[in-house]
Amino acid sequence: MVLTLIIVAAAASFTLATVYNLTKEPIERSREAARQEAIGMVLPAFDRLVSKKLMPPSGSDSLEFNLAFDNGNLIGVAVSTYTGMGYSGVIRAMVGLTPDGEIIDVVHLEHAETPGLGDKIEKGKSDWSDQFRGFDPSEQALRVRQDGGDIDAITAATITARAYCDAIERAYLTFEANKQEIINKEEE
Amino acid sequence: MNELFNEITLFSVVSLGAIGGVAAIILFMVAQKFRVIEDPRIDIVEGLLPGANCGGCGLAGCRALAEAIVKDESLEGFNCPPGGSDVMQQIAEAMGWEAGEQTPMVAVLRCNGTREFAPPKVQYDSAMTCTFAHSLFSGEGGCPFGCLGCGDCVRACDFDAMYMDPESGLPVILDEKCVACGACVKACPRDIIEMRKKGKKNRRIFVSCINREKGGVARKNCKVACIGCGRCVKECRFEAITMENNLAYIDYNKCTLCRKCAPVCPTNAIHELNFPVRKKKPADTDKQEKNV
Amino acid sequence: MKVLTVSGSPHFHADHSVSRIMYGVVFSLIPAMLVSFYFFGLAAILVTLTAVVSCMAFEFLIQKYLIRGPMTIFDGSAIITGVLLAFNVPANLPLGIVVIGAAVAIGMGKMTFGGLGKNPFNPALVGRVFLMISFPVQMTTYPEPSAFSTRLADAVTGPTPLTFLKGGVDQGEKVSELMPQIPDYANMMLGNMGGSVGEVSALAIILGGLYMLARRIISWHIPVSYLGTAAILSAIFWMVNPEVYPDPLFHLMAGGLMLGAIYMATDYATSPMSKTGMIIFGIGCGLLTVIIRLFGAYPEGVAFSILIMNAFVPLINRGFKPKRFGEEIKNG
Amino acid sequence: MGQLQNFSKGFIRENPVLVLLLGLCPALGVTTSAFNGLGMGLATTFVLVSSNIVVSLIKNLIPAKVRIPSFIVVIASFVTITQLVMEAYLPALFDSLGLFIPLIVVNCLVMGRAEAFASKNDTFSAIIDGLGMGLGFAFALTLLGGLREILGAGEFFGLSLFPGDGMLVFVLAPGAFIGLGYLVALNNIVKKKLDKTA
Amino acid sequence: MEYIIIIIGAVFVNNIVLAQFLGICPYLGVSAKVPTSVGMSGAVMFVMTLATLVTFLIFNYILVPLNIEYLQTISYILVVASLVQMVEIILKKVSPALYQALGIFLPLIVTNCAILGVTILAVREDYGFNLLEAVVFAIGNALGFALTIIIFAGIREHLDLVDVPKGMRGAPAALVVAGILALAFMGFANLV
Amino acid sequence: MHQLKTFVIGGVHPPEKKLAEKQPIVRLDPPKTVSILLSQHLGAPAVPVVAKGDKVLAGQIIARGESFISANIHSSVSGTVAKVDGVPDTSGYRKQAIIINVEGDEWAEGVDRDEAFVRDCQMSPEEIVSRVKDCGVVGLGGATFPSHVKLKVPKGKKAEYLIINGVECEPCLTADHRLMLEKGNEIMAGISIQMKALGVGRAIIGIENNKPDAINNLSEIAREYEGIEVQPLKVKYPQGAEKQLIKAVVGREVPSGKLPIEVGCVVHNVGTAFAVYEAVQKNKPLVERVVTVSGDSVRKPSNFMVRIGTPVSELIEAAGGLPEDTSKVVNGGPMMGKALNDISVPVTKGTSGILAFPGSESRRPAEQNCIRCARCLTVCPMGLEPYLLSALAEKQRFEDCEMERIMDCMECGSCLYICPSGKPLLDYIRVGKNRVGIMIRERSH
Ligand SMILES: Cc1cc2nc3c(=O)[nH]c(=O)nc-3n(C[C@H](O)[C@H](O)[C@H](O)COP(=O)(O)O)c2cc1C
Ligand SMILES: Cc1cc2nc3c(=O)[nH]c(=O)nc-3n(C[C@H](O)[C@H](O)[C@H](O)COP(=O)(O)O)c2cc1C
Ligand SMILES: Cc1cc2nc3c(=O)[nH]c(=O)nc-3n(C[C@H](O)[C@H](O)[C@H](O)COP(=O)(O)O)c2cc1C
Ligand SMILES: Cc1cc2nc3c(=O)[nH]c(=O)nc-3n(C[C@H](O)[C@H](O)[C@H](O)CO)c2cc1C
Ligand code: SF4
Ligand code: SF4
Ligand code: SF4
Ligand code: SF4
Ligand code: FES
Repeated sequence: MVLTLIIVAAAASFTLATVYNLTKEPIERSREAARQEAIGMVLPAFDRLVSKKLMPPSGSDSLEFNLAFDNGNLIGVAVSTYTGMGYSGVIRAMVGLTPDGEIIDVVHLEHAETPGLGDKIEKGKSDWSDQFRGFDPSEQALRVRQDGGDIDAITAATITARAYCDAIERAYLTFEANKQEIINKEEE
Repeated sequence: MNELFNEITLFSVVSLGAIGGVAAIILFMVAQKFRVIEDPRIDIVEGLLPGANCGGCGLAGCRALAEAIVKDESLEGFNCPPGGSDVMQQIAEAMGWEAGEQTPMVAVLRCNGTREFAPPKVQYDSAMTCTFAHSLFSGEGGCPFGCLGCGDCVRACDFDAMYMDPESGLPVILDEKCVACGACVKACPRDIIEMRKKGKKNRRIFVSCINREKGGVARKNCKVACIGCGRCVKECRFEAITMENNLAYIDYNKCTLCRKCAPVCPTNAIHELNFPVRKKKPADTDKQEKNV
Repeated sequence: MKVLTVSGSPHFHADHSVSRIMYGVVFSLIPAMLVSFYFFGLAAILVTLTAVVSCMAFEFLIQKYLIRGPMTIFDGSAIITGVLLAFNVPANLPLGIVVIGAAVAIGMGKMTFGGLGKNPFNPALVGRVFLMISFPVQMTTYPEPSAFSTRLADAVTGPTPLTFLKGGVDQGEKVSELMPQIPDYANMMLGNMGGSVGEVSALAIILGGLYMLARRIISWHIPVSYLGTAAILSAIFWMVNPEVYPDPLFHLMAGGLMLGAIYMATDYATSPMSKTGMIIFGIGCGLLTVIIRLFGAYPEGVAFSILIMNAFVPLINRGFKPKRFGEEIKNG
Repeated sequence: MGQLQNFSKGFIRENPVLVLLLGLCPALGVTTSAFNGLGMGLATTFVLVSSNIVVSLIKNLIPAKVRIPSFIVVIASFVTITQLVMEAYLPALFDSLGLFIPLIVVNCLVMGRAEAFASKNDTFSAIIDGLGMGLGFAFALTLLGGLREILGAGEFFGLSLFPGDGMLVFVLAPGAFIGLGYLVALNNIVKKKLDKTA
Repeated sequence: MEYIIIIIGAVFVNNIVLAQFLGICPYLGVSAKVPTSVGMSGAVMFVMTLATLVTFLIFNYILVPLNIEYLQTISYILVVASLVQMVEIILKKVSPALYQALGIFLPLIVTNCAILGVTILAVREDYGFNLLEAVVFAIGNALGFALTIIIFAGIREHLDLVDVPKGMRGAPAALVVAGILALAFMGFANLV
Repeated sequence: MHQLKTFVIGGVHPPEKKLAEKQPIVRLDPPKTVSILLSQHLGAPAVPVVAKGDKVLAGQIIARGESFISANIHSSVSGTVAKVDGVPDTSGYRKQAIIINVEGDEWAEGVDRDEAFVRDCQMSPEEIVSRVKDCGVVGLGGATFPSHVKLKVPKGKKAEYLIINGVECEPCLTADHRLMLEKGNEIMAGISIQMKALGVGRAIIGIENNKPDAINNLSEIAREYEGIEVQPLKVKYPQGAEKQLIKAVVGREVPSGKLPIEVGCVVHNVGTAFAVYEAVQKNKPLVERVVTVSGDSVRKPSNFMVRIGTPVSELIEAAGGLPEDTSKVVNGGPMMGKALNDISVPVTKGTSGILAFPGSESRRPAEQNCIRCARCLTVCPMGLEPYLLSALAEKQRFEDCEMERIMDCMECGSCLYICPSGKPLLDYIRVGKNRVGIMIRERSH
């Protein structure tokens, strides 16, 4: 009896391991594809991508910086950033920055905000996040108007909007703090 | 190593095998040590149940349901949503509960005190429940045996086999729907409803009255009461009719449905159901038939 | 002599009836109604009328076509639900949304369970919370009060004292700095502040409450324990840190607390039966209201707290029975 | 019972969600849209049919005492396969169904059918049964998802039906319960009508 | 404080039944009477805590090191199933009284998403719980389950007495009640 | 005067309508025939000792109470026994009765018909009890419990107080009130006889404050008696109920399911005290009683001294007959009395009043859903939850009824009286009590 169950379990795990090995590749690929797509959305065309991790000035986790080069010139940085200030759960976003620190575009990666309210940060759901295009954090305040900034909050979802600004700001501040190093990269 | 069979495969097989083994040992121990002596039928019933342990039956798991079924010796009131009716059918078969063919029975109303025959003398104005009305007074028509018309029996019937006829003030039993569960019999505080043999071609003959008062007294309240005159008893050649406490009773096991008794009853208290129309029919049988 | 009637005892019946009680409540709501008409004008009248008419209409339709029971729309309870629903929404709420609210209040909150007295949750509040969550934008834009206005939807909007204060405190501002920017207590008492149609005037509501107390429609237990608990708890926080937590008086007059404690927590069907039970219920409502107001996402917690406590009512009824005669043996 | 009836009973008369009230967690949890509902329903159908097949094949090899654990292992394997395949090829759906995919394992419906039906019947009947019940489940989930999507977002399968937002509650938790509640009531009425005509 | 926040979050803000939709079947199935629902709550609390403890260890000390996290589902369900059996055995032996009170509910728990769901959630990355936090999380969720199912049983007893209209009787009314309860619990939004 | 007392939990205040308050008691002549029911008291029916054709005298025993709880029955008239047969009682069911055709008005030997007041009693307690038993005295406060049983203190118990129930809390009824005004001395003597039988030193007469003349009259007389005092009470229904009266007067609570003797009290009605006086001092059996005939449909509200067995219709005739719109005739008070379906039924020992009302006053309101207003629970003097008991009984959940202590309900009717939705609460509670009673009896077998 014990043996039967062991055999069943072993047979099952053997099958599963096989399926796992079979799907490992496609899973990786689809994850990578999603990342690439997001980077592509926030950066102009490039021919080479270099990734590195950098710790933000505040926050528990490092950010992934994807430096995009075209013909050897740094044309932009796609920062995968996060915030814990959302209405529910962590919000992750990809922020595209010019080498000067101006925002090219922002796209969300992952969130658990309320459908119909907080999910307006998604590009497909509303054009709210378009206001970040060409936004220059060195000149304007990356905060919602209620808090004295220059971003229009999402109606009835100020918390999400505030959090999104926080995520973008984290990317921007990390970029600013490590500007030298990033520029150096180019030279390397 | 090969793409498909690598160390992951190994780890998986080993660790899951181990977990499976431990699980198996535990389950083995249960099987070995803790066999309590229980009714073996519980296992049979449990085996027939889906084993989903979903709690849909309202009890704590399939075993609990099996125990309850075996304890009650009946399926009444139990239901297993995932298994559905098939499973209940199977259990019934396995337990042998559908033993043999039963004589089909049906509920009959043994009161014909309609508003017309037993006109109301007072008006009842309290909770619409026969049980209370019965404890309060003899009834609107005054007959202390007759139907009170509040419909406790109708409410007790789970099969929509009864309804109150607003005109006569009496309940009506629908033969085709009645499953002879006896709920109405229990519900009636006056024991007016009787379970009787369904009869050949659904035909039945019975005394539609249970008044045990003396003839004159009974008649004062109700025109169609059995007055205990005994003519039907004399008429019946099969000794199917007995007279006790001024009330005639037809034993359905002895009755041959010969229809001799009904016409002799001076108050038309004997009812015939589902017979063809009589050729020379007494003056007012049609009235009765209407009120059955 | 005609036919005698036979019935069980007693043969006398007190001069009560459901509709007399209900119309008593409606009558007691008149002061609050007048105040709301004064400050929010035509819009308030329209919202109230729409809510009442659609509540009655939904009850009629459901009763007639779905439940097929006796007609109950004139027992007055649907009118109360309508009025209280209207009192719980901003005066400039689009009327279509008011109708949805009425449908939810009556259809889901009341008739789903069989109508009057059977519903476990306060219908008007079910309607309000449903709208709150379905239409957060429309439900949180309040018109500024202005005497005898005839404006409709395009009125100037502004925050209620509660949203203003909570928003400010969340931004790290101090209560003492925020206080001067909201109406003073005398105005709050009268109802000269932003808010839902009928909740603004504590004074008018207390007046109605006193009338109901005098006619013994309600007893003091729920309002007093509710308001008392809210006052005490907010006072504790206020004493701990008056710059973050406003004072109890503010809490009592702001938002829907008064309306909730006097009219909604006292709803018969959805409040406990015994006096002890009522007090427990009131305390629970008070605690939850203050906690939600101070720590939750919403600036106002009255509706939520009453609904949550509604859910506890059957358990309270189970646990807090009236004192039985002869329960303890007291041999003098 | 004929195979056809076996197949069709899962839709109305013995619908797993609307009548038997099984597998309610996914029915409520993932039905924020018709698409998600359909996806979950089909994933469950896959697991149900596959495990029905395997269970009906191995039913004679398994000693009675470890029957249930063995079935659990079989079911869990198919759930994991679904999980892996979905993550690889339908990542978006995988994300929105989230936790509820592994939870197919404990869906009473799957276990119940394996035990009650597959372990006692031949493979073909088991497939039909699995398909019927599974598609009935998918049907109910799509219905509920569609209802919530229409009322909650004004869309159906992502197509906008009317401008603006819907009633947000229906996308949120309360809407799931309420929507299902009224669907069950409706199904009761339909069932009664069917019974009458039958 | 950390633990209190986890508990408040699990009981009120993200209530397992009303917000996360886990354990709905027993929530509807075993809530007809208050005493039954209390018994069920006790059993859930017991198993949920224990299961989280064991699966947390298995996940972090077997599955993660061996890189076979994908076996989570299958190993968890085996663990939960045999754990329940074991608890039953031990309980029967050690405390017959407790077994009487809780034991009858144990079989129900194997196929209850609440247990499996919470064990899976407890190791989710973005919570980043340590062992103790994971156990507290499990207790919180069990309390949340207990709270809602007992309240709900109370309401169902009430509905039993008042004659809900035929079409809504039973599951439909129960679901609508759950919906309104979920609406009410939204008031706790963002409390922690 | 003393301060007003009352009981604590619940209670209602129905309109008093004491229309016959000022009408002195009028003695009615015997009717042509009387029907004397064999079961006029709580307990086993009496067994007839006369047969058809026998000549009987007024005050002669015609049926004997043979079991422990039962009472003798005496002829209230002189004449010939016509038959022993079933006659409809107040509920319309036929019960055995002795029907006597009246001939003259001759009394049995030994009955002292002299009205002269005899204060002192020389009998021993045992003699008193046996005289009370012989004379067929039963409680006249409504329950018709055989009084001799209540006058014997059970072994191991001790009576401290005799409480005399002069509350008459039911609206309309004035029989006790008139008796207290007109027969104060006799009542007081009766009380001291009862005290002697019980061996108690104190008796308290509880009278509601709406009868100040009775309070004054009895207080006046009580000065001459040791240990007897009058306690005025606040007007509240059902103050006359035994347990409530004890609570009001001496502040003790009779535990659930127990008898008053548990807290050292015995309660008797003022009418009973008068009957005891007549039995002991005059050797006169209980063959007549005071009956109030009143109500909005009665032309001349009156208080009559009536022979037991007189048809109710005769009383109504004597009070001027009934108008066309009468829709209810009640035997007893409006709160606890029984509606009659036939006014030819006879007066019994328990008949304290006959009330007639037009439909407008007595019809039940249409039934609506219970709105859970908690009024029923607030007014229930036993601290029960009538809405719950009634719903449980309607759902046939009798075990739950028992757990909710349905048997504590004394059927006072306060809950049904107050309920705004016209729920027939008490009707269902009665069904429940009935079934729970059967359950309890079956269990004890
Ligand atoms: C169920 C529910 C979901 C919510 N979801 C979000 C959300 O996703 N994002 C958000 O910022 N606020 C959310 N809120 C919070 C409220 O909408 C909150 O009042 C608002 O964010 C802040 O108010 P304001 O935007 O009007 O200033 C939610 C509230 C509830 C009750
Ligand atoms: C609700 C209720 C009300 C009663 N009201 C009276 C009353 O007003 N006067 C009275 O004498 N007895 C009343 N009784 C009867 C008393 O409880 C008690 O039986 C009586 O006083 C005992 O005395 P007796 O045996 O001499 O009749 C009432 C009983 C009940 C249950
Ligand atoms: C079974 C039974 C036994 C009783 N035994 C006694 C008794 O031993 N002594 C006594 O004083 N009263 C006894 N009583 C009388 C009650 O206390 C009470 O006076 C009587 O039931 C009438 O009260 P009521 O009119 O308030 O209902 C007994 C009553 C019943 C029903
Ligand atoms: C004192 C009192 C307060 C009431 N409060 C409410 C209320 O807050 N909301 C509501 O919908 N109905 C209210 N009603 C009306 C009615 O009782 C309510 O609709 C019931 O819940 C319907 O069953 C109230 C009635 C009374 C007598
Ligand atoms: S209750 Fe039962 S026996 Fe009576 S009519 Fe209905 S089905 Fe027939
Ligand atoms: S037959 Fe019996 S239960 Fe049915 S209505 Fe008549 S009296 Fe009531
Ligand atoms: S008095 Fe009537 S309406 Fe009020 S709670 Fe009692 S039964 Fe219900
Ligand atoms: S009749 Fe019974 S339940 Fe009603 S108030 Fe009186 S004692 Fe209480
Ligand atoms: S599907 Fe979650 S408990 Fe059944």
